[in-house]
Amino acid sequence: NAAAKDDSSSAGAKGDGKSFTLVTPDSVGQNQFLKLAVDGVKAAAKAHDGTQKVYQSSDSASQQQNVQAAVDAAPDVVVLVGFEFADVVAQQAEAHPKQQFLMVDACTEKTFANVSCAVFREHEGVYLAGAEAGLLSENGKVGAVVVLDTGQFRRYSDPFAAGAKKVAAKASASTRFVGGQSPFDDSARAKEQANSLLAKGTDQIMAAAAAGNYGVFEAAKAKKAYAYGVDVNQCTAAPGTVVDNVIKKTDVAVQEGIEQVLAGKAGKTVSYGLKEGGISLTGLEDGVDASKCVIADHKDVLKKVEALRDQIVSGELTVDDPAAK
Amino acid sequence: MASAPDPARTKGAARIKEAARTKGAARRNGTARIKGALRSPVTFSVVAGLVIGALFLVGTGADPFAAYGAVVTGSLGADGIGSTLTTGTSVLGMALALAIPLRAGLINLGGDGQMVLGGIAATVTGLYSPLPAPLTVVAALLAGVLAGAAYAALAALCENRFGVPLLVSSLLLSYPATSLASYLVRYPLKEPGSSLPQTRRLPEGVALPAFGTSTVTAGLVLVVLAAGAYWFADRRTAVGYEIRMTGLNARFAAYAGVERKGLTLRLVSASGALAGLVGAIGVLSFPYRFLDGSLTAPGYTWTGLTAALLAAAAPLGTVVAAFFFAVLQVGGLSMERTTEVPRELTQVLQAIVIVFLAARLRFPRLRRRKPQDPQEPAAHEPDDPAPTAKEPASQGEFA
Amino acid sequence: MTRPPSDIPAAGDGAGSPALTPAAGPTPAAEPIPAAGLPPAVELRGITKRFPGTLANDAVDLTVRRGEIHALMGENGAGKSTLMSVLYGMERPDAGSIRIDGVEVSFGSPSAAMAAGLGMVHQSFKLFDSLTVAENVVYRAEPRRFGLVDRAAARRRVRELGAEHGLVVDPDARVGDLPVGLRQRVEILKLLHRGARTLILDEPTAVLTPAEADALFVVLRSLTARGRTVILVTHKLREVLEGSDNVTVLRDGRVVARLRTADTSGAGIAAAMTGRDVELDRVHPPGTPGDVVLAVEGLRTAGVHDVGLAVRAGEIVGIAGVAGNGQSELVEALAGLRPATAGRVGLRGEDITHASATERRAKGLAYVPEDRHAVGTAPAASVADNLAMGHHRTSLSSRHGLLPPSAVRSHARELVDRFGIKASTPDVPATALSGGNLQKLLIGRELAHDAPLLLVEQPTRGVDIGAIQAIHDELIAYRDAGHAVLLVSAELSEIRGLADRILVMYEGRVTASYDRSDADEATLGLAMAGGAAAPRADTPDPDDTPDTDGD
Amino acid sequence: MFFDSDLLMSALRALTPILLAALGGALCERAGVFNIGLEGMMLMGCFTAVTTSWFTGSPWLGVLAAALAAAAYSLILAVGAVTLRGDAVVLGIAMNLLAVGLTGFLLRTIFGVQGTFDDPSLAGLPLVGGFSPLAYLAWAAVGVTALLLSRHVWGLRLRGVGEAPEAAATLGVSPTRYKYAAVLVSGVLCGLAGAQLALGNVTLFSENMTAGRGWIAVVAVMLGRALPLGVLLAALLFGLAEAAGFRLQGLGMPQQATDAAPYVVTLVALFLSTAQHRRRTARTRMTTRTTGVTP
Ligand SMILES: Nc1ncnc2c1ncn2[C@@H]1O[C@H](COP(=O)(O)OP(=O)(O)OP(=O)(O)O)[C@@H](O)[C@H]1O
Ligand SMILES: Nc1ncnc2c1ncn2[C@@H]1O[C@H](COP(=O)(O)OP(=O)(O)OP(=O)(O)O)[C@@H](O)[C@H]1O
Ligand SMILES: [Mg+2]
Ligand SMILES: [Mg+2]
Repeated sequence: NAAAKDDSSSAGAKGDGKSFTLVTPDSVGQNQFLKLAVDGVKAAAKAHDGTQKVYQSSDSASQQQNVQAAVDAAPDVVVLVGFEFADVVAQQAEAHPKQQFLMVDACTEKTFANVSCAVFREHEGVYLAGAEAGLLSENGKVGAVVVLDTGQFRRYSDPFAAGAKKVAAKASASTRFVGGQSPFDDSARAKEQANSLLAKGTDQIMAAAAAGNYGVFEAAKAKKAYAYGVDVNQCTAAPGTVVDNVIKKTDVAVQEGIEQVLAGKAGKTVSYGLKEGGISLTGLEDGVDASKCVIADHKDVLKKVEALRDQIVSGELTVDDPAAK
Repeated sequence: MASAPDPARTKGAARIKEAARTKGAARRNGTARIKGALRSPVTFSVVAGLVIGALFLVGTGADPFAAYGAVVTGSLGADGIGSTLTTGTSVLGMALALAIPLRAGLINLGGDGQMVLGGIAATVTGLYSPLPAPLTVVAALLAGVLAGAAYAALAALCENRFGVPLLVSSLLLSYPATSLASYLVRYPLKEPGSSLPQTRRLPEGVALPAFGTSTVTAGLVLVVLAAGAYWFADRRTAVGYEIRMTGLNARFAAYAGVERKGLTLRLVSASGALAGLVGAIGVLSFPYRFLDGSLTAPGYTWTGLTAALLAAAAPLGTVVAAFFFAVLQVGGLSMERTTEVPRELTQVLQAIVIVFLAARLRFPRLRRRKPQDPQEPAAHEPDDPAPTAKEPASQGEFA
Repeated sequence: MTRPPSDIPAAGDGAGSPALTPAAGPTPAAEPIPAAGLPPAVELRGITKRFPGTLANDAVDLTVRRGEIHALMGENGAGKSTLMSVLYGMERPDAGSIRIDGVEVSFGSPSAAMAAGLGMVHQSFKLFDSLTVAENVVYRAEPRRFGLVDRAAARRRVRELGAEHGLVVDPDARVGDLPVGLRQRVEILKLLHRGARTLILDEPTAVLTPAEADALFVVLRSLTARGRTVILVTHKLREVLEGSDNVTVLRDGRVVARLRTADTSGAGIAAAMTGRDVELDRVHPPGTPGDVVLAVEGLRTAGVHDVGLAVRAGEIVGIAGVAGNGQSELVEALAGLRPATAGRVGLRGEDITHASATERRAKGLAYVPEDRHAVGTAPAASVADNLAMGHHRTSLSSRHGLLPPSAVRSHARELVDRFGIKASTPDVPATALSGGNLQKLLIGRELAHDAPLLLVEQPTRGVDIGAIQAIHDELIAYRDAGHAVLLVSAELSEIRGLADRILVMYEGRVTASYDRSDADEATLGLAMAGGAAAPRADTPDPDDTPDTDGD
Repeated sequence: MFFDSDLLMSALRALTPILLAALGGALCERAGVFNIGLEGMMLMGCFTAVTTSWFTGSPWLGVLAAALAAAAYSLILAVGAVTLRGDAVVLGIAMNLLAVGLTGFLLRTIFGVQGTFDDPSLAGLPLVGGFSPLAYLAWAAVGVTALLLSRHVWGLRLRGVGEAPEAAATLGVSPTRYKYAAVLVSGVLCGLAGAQLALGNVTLFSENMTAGRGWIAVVAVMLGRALPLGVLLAALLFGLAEAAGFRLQGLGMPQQATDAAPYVVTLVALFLSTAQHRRRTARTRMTTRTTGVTP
């Protein structure tokens, strides 16, 4: 069966171990963030000699139906990635107190004993990327192309500007939101948004445009500007153009979250940032030199960025969270 | 033609003829109707869609029986029927919204915008109404209906006043409406402290009553009532008659005094009102708030439009078609969960059915019929879901 | 062309009794004998064409000599159009043979027929409204330069052909802007450009004034004088008698008579067509006018300038005029389908100038429009639904706007019976009715309103003699019942036969008014051609606002 | 500063796929087939272009395949609306839905991914002077279709077929053949539009990546009155509105406002052009009606 076995359905040994179901808010596709979540669930299943299922949704109706179906099957843990699930998890958690839920990237408003959460402080990583941009920019003009104008996504634009300004006082920043009829998929639009930044002379662009990132990279490459990726190492998509990536270790968060739940420590919220190692930059990880990232050639910049990271980790420096406004 | 013969005599003769007709008809009607239904393009399209879908499945190495079985059990089984009825509420609501103007040959492509504005209006009313909760629900529903109707009326005015065909004006107006809603939930109406583009949750009790613990709400009752009202109006009222005639020949209706512009305005407003109602129902059901994109992303407008088209806007046909598509949608997702077959298959099925239907394909006659067979399946049965010689008005107005 | 034109309708040798000849036997007596050595232009033998449920042509023979005008007559549904479709390659005959100039042919398409020198002007013109005259004429036979249409050559061709045959039209005019008479010229030019030697015209004068019709016959004569042949399908006896050389009459798909025009009379042809004696050109007794029902003063709307008229109860007022001189616009304005820009319309003393169509109907107005297919009916709807229109808000529906299907059906049965509409059940679609029956449906529906004022446009266009008489009788009966009737017709004999007073419209104005007794055809014809018009101002009226209904 | 060459470039890039599709739509319109399936045909083009380019490594083969595939897909409209006399509007809507479903289904079956397929080794179209060769083709196509329609024998016949098919048929011109030709050519053009979008504007395929551009093309056909130059102007208007919207975001306008801007601008343009068109036709009709015979 060619129908995408790996992504969509149970794989792995059918042991007597644990069972996990991951529900995604969107198609996994090339969405690196969701891919990592899938990896996390798979790793957990493997570790427990158990089984895993992935239900991919596409809209609010299918999200609700998938969560319902997941709960009906009563696996050990239902894992949900994405803020879209907050309401439905609250409802289901109340109705099914025995069912354990793990929410990644968001949390319910109320706390439930059977809902554990893992959230990220992406802004810390973006801040560092902004600092790199500030150091590398020739004219101090940096910018971001972001999917939509929401608090969650502003974590990829505002801290980028802040980071750049931290290292280059007269840096200026601007943001473009992809928008349009399918903001997560419209790479042509994302590319044009990037072009409009490039036309202003911007030479460093943070790309948080989901599938549109590839469009941003293409635009940057054509103008010999630089871009910054998200979630995983995207440097391979456009070597020589992508400077660095704000890595979000969703797989780790999923795996650790499941362990916590199974260990009986449910109902807690774990926040991952630079300190916990859940957020990082490719340039700050091992194997920079093999990453194809531009930053590998700028060890001096990395030095300064490492220093900033240490300040954030120690609490000496705090990065504003736009989503908390 | 001559001068009218003795009216009493003719009436008597007519009555006798009528008696004979009904008697004969009663006997043969059953089988003829069934035969007619089997040969109708709708049956052909559905069967052809299923067969082509099966070929797709075989082509990709999947088992068509397992896949279709999963669709049926997933949507109509105990676990799925609730979802099917919930989805069906929205699909039927939008199908009716689009069917009503379609009956007069008008296509409203602005369902998304009207629905979203209905949802926003209901949310604002729900959040800020000083009334007690049950009255607030009613007020919110009304607000949704009014907002949808008002916005749709704008599209109708574009056609009536500026001569921009409804098809286009409604479509173009839809985008600013969704953008506006999106703006409102991001800034003025945004839930404080949330990173999501969503409003606050409606106050406790401001919700449509649900059936037991299911997600099925009184919204279903509302749209079914709307369907009933539409059926009645279509079959038994002078207005319904005027609408049908306008759909069949707009100039004819205008000649007899049916005011085209007024009718357009009323029908499109009614359409928008229903779309707004669907939006309001969406907000007054779980999760009881307006979340940007959640009303439009499932594509109820398009599914509703296809259902209305499949039924040629006939009331009962629209209900059946809407339910059929709700089954496909919910069942498709369930099929994907259990059999690894991509749910896009059901989308493909849905489109293929419409393609075949629009192309007016039907099963070939198996035996030769006598010419002028009086039992020829009544093509004019108002509820026959086959589109009979119906040209959308928009076509002629183009360019 | 070597053959001289055939004898023009000179006085025959004592046309006494109609020479009716039953079409039995292979060579009926009146069969025109082809000139020695020259085969007939068209020779049809045993043409049979069957449609599901109808034998449209039953072993029809037709011989047309070169250079003659041959009339083909018959009632609605007699099979004329079908026969011509077969000849022209649009339908395949089930049996029979076709010879053109003596050569047996079998046309698979109109193009094949065209290549053999046939050309057809259809009853409803087949023209492209948005294209120019030149483009219409050369379509599919374009002069080219480098693969592009040579427009200069096309224009030249139109001018040349026009000059040669007296068919002058501006080659650059858009056909959609032309009046009907000129459109017909374009149709004929089209055929001539293709080198047609035999022209088939299906009811060519149905929409023309007498003057235009006369002009057409002059053209046809000049064509036959140059060796071309004309087959004329028509219902109009006058034209046949004045313009044709020979007549073939069809009834129920069979040839019932072949006549030399010179040897026959109108009554004879009519009898052959209907199978019974017909009283031609009946003049109905005048009405007895009562109170004014419709009063129009200074009415203006697009295409109508300052029209005043009055119609009384118990009289028929006829409006004569060439199509396109504002009659349709006037009637539409009266019916409430077109806004009046100035003036006043009164119905039974009430001002209805700005009333809607529905209000006017409620106040006592019924209306039979000109175009029965596009306006007067919904062809896809059932006969019952078609008959209900207009009644659905009044007699058929209850106070609450309910319209019970049973009421609609029984109303339909009543009218079908009363007006003799041939429909198997009221549930069949209106498309299943013939043109004449559809017209009966329309007239019956409007008469059934019993409205004090009836507006009727072209009530018998394209309808056969039998149906015409029935319709005329109904209109007279309606008048005699004390109703007012405003009749618009391009058919002078109709107007003269029915109307008590006759108004002539020219360029949007009423330019002349006659009592029935003063109006002979010559006077009327002259007035319709503008002969009675006051000198026209050169500038258009300032208040003549463009029409805004954007059709 | 605001209206600089970059803005124009951006508008021109945004316009190319819309223009190609709209030219196809205009041809159909002229032939009397209302084609609102442009979006679906374009999406099929996108998918085929990417798939072919991926497997063969040649973007040019991708372009060719896209044109062929979209033309084949357009046969649905041709057979359904022309031969079987089905409803073109319904068929068009169904074709748009079918294309979304079909490409999504095939994306998963062929590439095993959902959402987006992208790979650095996927070969896109080269740029010549800042534009892909298809952009130049689009410009040329405007001229060619304009000439074809106004001056060429084929165009004259096509216009006749669109206006009065029975009239054309009586003169021996097969309306079916011309309508098929128009629909197939529109398929080819939409295929090229799709290839331009997926291999020119960007180099990837994502589900529903046409994102309403086909609908805009439909509106452009209407706004441009199915005249090639008119269609070009309409597409340019839309492209400029969109590109200007991107800029306005930079000046602090909310994203939602700039999202809506092109549609509002288009609607207003439709108002104006319809009003003007009416005024003009009313005037010409009046003069000829009153003068009757023109010389
Ligand atoms: N395409 C068709 N299918 C079925 N029946 C047809 C068709 N065309 C004509 N008929 C039938 O054939 C018969 C002859 O029709 P035809 O059109 O030749 O009459 P006609 O003499 O031209 O009448 P009219 O004077 O009304 O034009 C009629 O009974 C008509 O109903
Ligand atoms: N496809 C068809 N099927 C059945 N009957 C047909 C068909 N086409 C034509 N007819 C019938 O053929 C007859 C003559 O057709 P024709 O086109 O000559 O119209 P008509 O009677 O002359 O009306 P009008 O003069 O108003 O055009 C009509 O009775 C019509 O109903
Ligand atoms: Mg006829
Ligand atoms: Mg006729």
